[in-house]
Amino acid sequence: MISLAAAASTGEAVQFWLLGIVAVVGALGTILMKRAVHSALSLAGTMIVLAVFYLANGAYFLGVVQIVVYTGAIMMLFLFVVMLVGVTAADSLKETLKGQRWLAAGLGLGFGILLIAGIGNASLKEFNGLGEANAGGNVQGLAALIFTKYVFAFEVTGALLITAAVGAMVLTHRERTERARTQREQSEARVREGKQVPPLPAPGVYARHNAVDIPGLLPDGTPSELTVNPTLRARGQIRDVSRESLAELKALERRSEDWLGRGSGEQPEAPPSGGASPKEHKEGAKK
Amino acid sequence: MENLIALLVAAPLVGAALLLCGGKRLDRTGHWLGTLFAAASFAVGVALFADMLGRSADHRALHQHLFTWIPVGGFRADVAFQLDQLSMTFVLLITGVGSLIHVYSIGYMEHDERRRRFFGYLNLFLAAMLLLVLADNYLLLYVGWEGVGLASYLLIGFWQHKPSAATAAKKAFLVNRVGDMGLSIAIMLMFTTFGTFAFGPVLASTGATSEGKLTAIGLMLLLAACGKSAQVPLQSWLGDAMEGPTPVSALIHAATMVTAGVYLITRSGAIFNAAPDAQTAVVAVGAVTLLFGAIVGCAKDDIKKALAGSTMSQIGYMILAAGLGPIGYAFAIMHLVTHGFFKAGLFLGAGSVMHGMNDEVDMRRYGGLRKYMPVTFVTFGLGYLAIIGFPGLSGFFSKDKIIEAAFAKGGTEGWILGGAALLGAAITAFYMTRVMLMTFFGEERWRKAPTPSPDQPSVEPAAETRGEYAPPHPHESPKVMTLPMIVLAIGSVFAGGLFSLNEAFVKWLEPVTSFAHGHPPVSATTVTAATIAVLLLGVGVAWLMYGRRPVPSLAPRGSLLTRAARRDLLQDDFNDIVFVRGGGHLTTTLVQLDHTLVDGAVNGTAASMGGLSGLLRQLQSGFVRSYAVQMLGGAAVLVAATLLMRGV
Amino acid sequence: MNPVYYLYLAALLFTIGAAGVLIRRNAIVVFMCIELMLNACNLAFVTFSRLHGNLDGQIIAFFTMVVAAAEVVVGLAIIVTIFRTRHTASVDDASLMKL
Amino acid sequence: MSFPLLTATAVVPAIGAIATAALPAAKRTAAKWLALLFSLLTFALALVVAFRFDPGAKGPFQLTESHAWIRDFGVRYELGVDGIAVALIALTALLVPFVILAGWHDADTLEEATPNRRWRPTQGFFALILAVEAMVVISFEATDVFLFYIFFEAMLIPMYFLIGGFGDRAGADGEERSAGRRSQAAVKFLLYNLAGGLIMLAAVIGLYAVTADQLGTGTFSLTQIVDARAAGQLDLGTTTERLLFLGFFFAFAVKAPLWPLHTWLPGAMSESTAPVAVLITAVVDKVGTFAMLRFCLQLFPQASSWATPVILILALISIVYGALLAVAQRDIKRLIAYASISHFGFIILGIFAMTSQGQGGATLYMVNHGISTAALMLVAGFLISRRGSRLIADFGGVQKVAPMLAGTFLIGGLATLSLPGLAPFVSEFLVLVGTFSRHPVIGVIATLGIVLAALYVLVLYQRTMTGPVKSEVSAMPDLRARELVVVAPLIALLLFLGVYPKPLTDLVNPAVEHTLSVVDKKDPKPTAQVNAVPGSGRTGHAASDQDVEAAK
Repeated sequence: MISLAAAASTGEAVQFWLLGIVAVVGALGTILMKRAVHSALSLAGTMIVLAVFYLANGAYFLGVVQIVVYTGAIMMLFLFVVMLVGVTAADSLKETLKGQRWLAAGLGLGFGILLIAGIGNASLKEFNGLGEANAGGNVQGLAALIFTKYVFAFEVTGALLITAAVGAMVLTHRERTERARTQREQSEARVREGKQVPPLPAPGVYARHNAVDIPGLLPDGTPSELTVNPTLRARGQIRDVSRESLAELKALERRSEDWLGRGSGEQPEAPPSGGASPKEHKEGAKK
Repeated sequence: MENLIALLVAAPLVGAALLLCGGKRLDRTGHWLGTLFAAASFAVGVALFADMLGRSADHRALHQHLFTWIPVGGFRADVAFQLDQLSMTFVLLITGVGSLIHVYSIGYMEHDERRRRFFGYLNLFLAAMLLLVLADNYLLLYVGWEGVGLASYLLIGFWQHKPSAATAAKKAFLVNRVGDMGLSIAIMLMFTTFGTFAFGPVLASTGATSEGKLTAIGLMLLLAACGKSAQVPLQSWLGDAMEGPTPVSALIHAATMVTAGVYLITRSGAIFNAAPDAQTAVVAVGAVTLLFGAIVGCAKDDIKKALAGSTMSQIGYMILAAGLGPIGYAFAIMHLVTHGFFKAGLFLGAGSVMHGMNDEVDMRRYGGLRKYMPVTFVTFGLGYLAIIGFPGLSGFFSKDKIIEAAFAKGGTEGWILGGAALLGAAITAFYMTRVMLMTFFGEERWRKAPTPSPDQPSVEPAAETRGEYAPPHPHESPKVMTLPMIVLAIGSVFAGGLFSLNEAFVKWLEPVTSFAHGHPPVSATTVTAATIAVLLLGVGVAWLMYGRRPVPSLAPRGSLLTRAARRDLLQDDFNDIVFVRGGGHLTTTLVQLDHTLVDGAVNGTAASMGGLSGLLRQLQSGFVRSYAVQMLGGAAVLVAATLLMRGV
Repeated sequence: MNPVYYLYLAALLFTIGAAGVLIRRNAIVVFMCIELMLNACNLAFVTFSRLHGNLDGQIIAFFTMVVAAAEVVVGLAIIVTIFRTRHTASVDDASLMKL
Repeated sequence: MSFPLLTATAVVPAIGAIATAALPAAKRTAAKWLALLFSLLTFALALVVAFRFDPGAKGPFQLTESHAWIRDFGVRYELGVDGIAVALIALTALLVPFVILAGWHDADTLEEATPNRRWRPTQGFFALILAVEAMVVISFEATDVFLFYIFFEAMLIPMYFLIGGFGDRAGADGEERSAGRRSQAAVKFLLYNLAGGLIMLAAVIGLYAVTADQLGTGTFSLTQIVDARAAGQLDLGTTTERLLFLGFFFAFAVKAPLWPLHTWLPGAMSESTAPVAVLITAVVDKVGTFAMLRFCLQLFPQASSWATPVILILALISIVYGALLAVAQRDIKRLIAYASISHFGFIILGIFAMTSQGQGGATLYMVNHGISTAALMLVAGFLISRRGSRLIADFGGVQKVAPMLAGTFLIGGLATLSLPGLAPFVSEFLVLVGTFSRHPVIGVIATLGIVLAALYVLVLYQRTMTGPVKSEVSAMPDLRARELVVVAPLIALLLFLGVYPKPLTDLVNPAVEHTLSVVDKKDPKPTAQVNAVPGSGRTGHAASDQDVEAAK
């Protein structure tokens, strides 16, 4: 493997400038993206870039760990939680706390400037690279340190991890506190509340579409909200087919007229319900 | 023998304790008990007097040291008595007149349910007064000094249910306190100057210190004397003090207590001799007061207030004499004694008149009383003759000597003082004649109902508020009251003559108060002649004004001076405006300041603390992200600080 | 090219992460931003270890990762619990610290 | 070191407090008697202390006890008394039984007001009084600064509850209003004194730091510090000494209200019941003036003489100012409170006059003022409880219906205006002379206090006692037996100490001399040499001989 030089090579420089920009963009994406999912993905990107930088800095072990643990485990954990929680959690970026955003921006800027100033006038001219440190192999070097100098911290970290695992379990595992309500009670409650006593209507229209993401149509041809999963609606992943179906209906009638050879005295107008369909149907349709 | 001295003070003191703590069971016998103790004290005094006469002039002073009172560092006060000729004179006067007045009071206070307490107070007064004149150091004298003040406070305000009486008592005590301030400062000065304040060392070593210090001491003593002896400018309390029962006025505010100032100055003669400026102040005060009192006496229609004015003026004579130094001391004391006799007599007479006239004090409601109360008339008349200095009576001898001494002061000062004294004699003759005429001669004005009068507060308002008017039935007082009057009358006739038989009195006092013959610019006979002349003049004018034509039962508006004099020459108005009102405003404003400023400052800090914390509380919005902002701010500050530390 | 640029990059990322923590209200995103800051620190550590020529920096970064992992686990668990009870993941809604 | 007498004197009332508090709610009367018994026991012990104490003995402190307490900070449990302390302990132990007797029924109203037996007002009241007594006594005895500080502060807690919890139902307006004002007054009392105490704490720590720095081992022991200073081992620099002095003095000036810091006193005294007011002004406040004598002067002599002019001026202001405000008061108890402020001005004046007369007088003043104020305040309390009002205007002509009440009130008043023959005169005159001999002008101005005192006392007496009988007071009963038992001994004591203060002065003089020697100040010598050769003075030959030694 490459014995790392004190000063970085031009190749590294190119790599730095390219990936550095990617990292920054990823970071910005993390904080600017509207949906949590996108934030998570852009963060993952940044982390991968950082992993590359670790490798470039001679921290081979860390680079790998970064990819495996962070991008592999932690970010996936994030994504899971987002799936679990965050479908509706596309929070609008408009600020609620007065002046919070300006304060944040100002402070962030000032802080960054301070840090950079600090680094700037730190005397970091000469690099005595990791050549001899990594002589016996990076992993071996780290292991030597961990199991000698930092062994106590290491043990403590182990304890910490155990505790964290147990803690997570305790937090998320819900104990059933009250007796489960029997079916009878549930039905009685439903009747009492007077909402949707029978089971929810099935999706799909006239059994021609049998996908879950297609709302069933009411007799007048308008789609019914009840027939589709609210999560899908929240994600806006609903296909609305009411218009086509109405058109088909009309075509059918015309054909039947022609077939019956009757003069077109009165033609039933297409009901305007298609225009009156809820908003998310439209954008759902756009997707 | 000297062990008896303490007895002088102890007897009345025990009496006072018995009567005041004795409770109801002593109500019936209380007055006799009180009189007994006073008489006992008098007896002891006489015994000591006899013993003293038995010894040669220079060894007459007795001394008794009871115990050390306050020993702190160099400061040492003893409870010790000193009985020399001067003290002896006072002891006899006080106990003698005191006993007589006790007897008189038995009759006068007969119908008062608090008579026992009255006698208790009288005994207390005697004890304090004797302590005053027997003390051998200024601090013990101060105790007696305040003690008589307390007794006079209690006795003036004896009829406490009358607000006027209570107010008068308070006023007397307060004005006296001002004087006491002078005395205490004088004592402090003595302590810092001589390291002691016992008569012996202080008076013996006046030469050892600067005249300035002595002048200061003298002036302070003078202030004290002014307070106690009702001299200008502290004289205002004496008139109101007449609210007290008449025996009190006779004993305390005529014969004994008010003369304490004269005693103080005479006793401190050594100091004044060494401080001429102080002496000048003394004679000035004396001269002014003797005129002041006389003028006030002319205008008053209240018989007791008129007599009070005369007391003031007579004491003015004494102070004047005492201020003249060795040529005057003896005569001051002599006049003091004779005055004690006749003024006490006059007051008792006035009391007896009031006793017969349902406590009417307005002389304009008297008139022609001589038929109804002959004994009172005679005794009062003798007292009257004595005080105006009718040749042959005691007042003549003492006052004449004082006038001589005043002239003998020498220089223009002498002329001024002598002139003042003469003028005073004339006015004295005038107002005393006025009192005499208005009371015992003329028509009987008390027969018809009084008409309400706007500017005469001294008229008893009760009379006209009641619709029907029952004229009083003037009658002679019982024996127990007339007897003391007779005795005093005798005293006021012969005392003066007795004293001046080949200057017996002067010789008697000479070892204590050094004596020097004064040499008036004009011969003594001329002075005497002048005195008699002005005396006749005064009497004549008074007769023209009040004897010839009838006295209006309602006071005429009178001249400006008269009206001023009725109001004590505006002294009270001055006091009222300056001290009472001004003081009132001062205190109220101070209360405001205390509340707003001093207290407000504290409360203000507390309030501002509250406001500040309220402001900080706003930061705790409870929103995690605002806390995060604050954290980041803190971090930024830390980084900046570190960078600055490293000197960026 | 001077490796010190890595430090500048780290600073930049850190700042962005901090700003994100302050701006975003979605607890999960806030968490991501924190992770971003941690990573920035790690980068700095690694760079320093190269700079000093010993591995301690990397060790620290390593521990940081472990701790970050633990923290993420617990934190996400907390978020899930909160979401279960309050049906929201906005940090502003959890303003119960105020009296 | 035989039987720990001083500890016993402080512990007995403490035990009494606990015992009284422990009594069940039903045993109210028993609690009263128990408290009285323990206070009398304390008094007996105090008398034993007074007799075991030998004024002539060497050394500043006697009956000393000394045990290590907190070794790490050099804090020792050190007790010891000088004459001043003995006098004040005796005063405290003497007054508390009277306070208890006078407050015999003060808690009863609360008993009726709060039917629940959970908290027991009677037991609490008397237990708190005894607790205060214990703390006061031990702070008089402590010669270890830290020990003193602890009890100096702890005193506030029972006082706070006494002021805030038990009031006389005689406010100008309704009970709940006056309850509000009462708790406010209590809080004010607490805050003022705590502020002072905190500053003092800083000074105490500073003192420890300095001693630790210079003596090697830090100490709080008064005697040790004084000796070290005398031996020259200890020299806290000018600035440090002054700062420390100010820290101590501030606390004491708050406790013994000195002019700008006085505003807590009138509220506290007028809102609390008369016995508690007596406890405040006659016992607790004395700790402040006492501590000025024992700690301020002896620990920081140079600083004391440095601050003397300012303090004298402040004392002068409080004399005149307190008297003037007393004149203008409409509330009897507030009037007495302001009078006390004026008197405390005299005490402080005497202390910082730095003459044997001044300091001796100041010490006597503490005792006498305690007795006289107790007499006046307690009688006023009886008066107020009869009429149910504190306002002077509500009284009038009491003298006619209740002569004994009026008489005792007058005597108390006369004592307050320091009439000769009553105890306060001796002390006041000594203070004046002592001040005058060093600062004539201040002495003269202070003499104004005499006149003003006469003014407010006599005005009070005239408005309440004399004049026509008001209809409200016409049915007022005279003093009862219990009340007479309370007042009569105090008056007797006033008379006795006024005529024969020698026992007290003999007790105090050596202590004062010692204090002055520490501050190293000499009495100013008389300017004129007295030549009292027999015969030279015409008056009193027999007098002169012992006047000669009086002059020396």
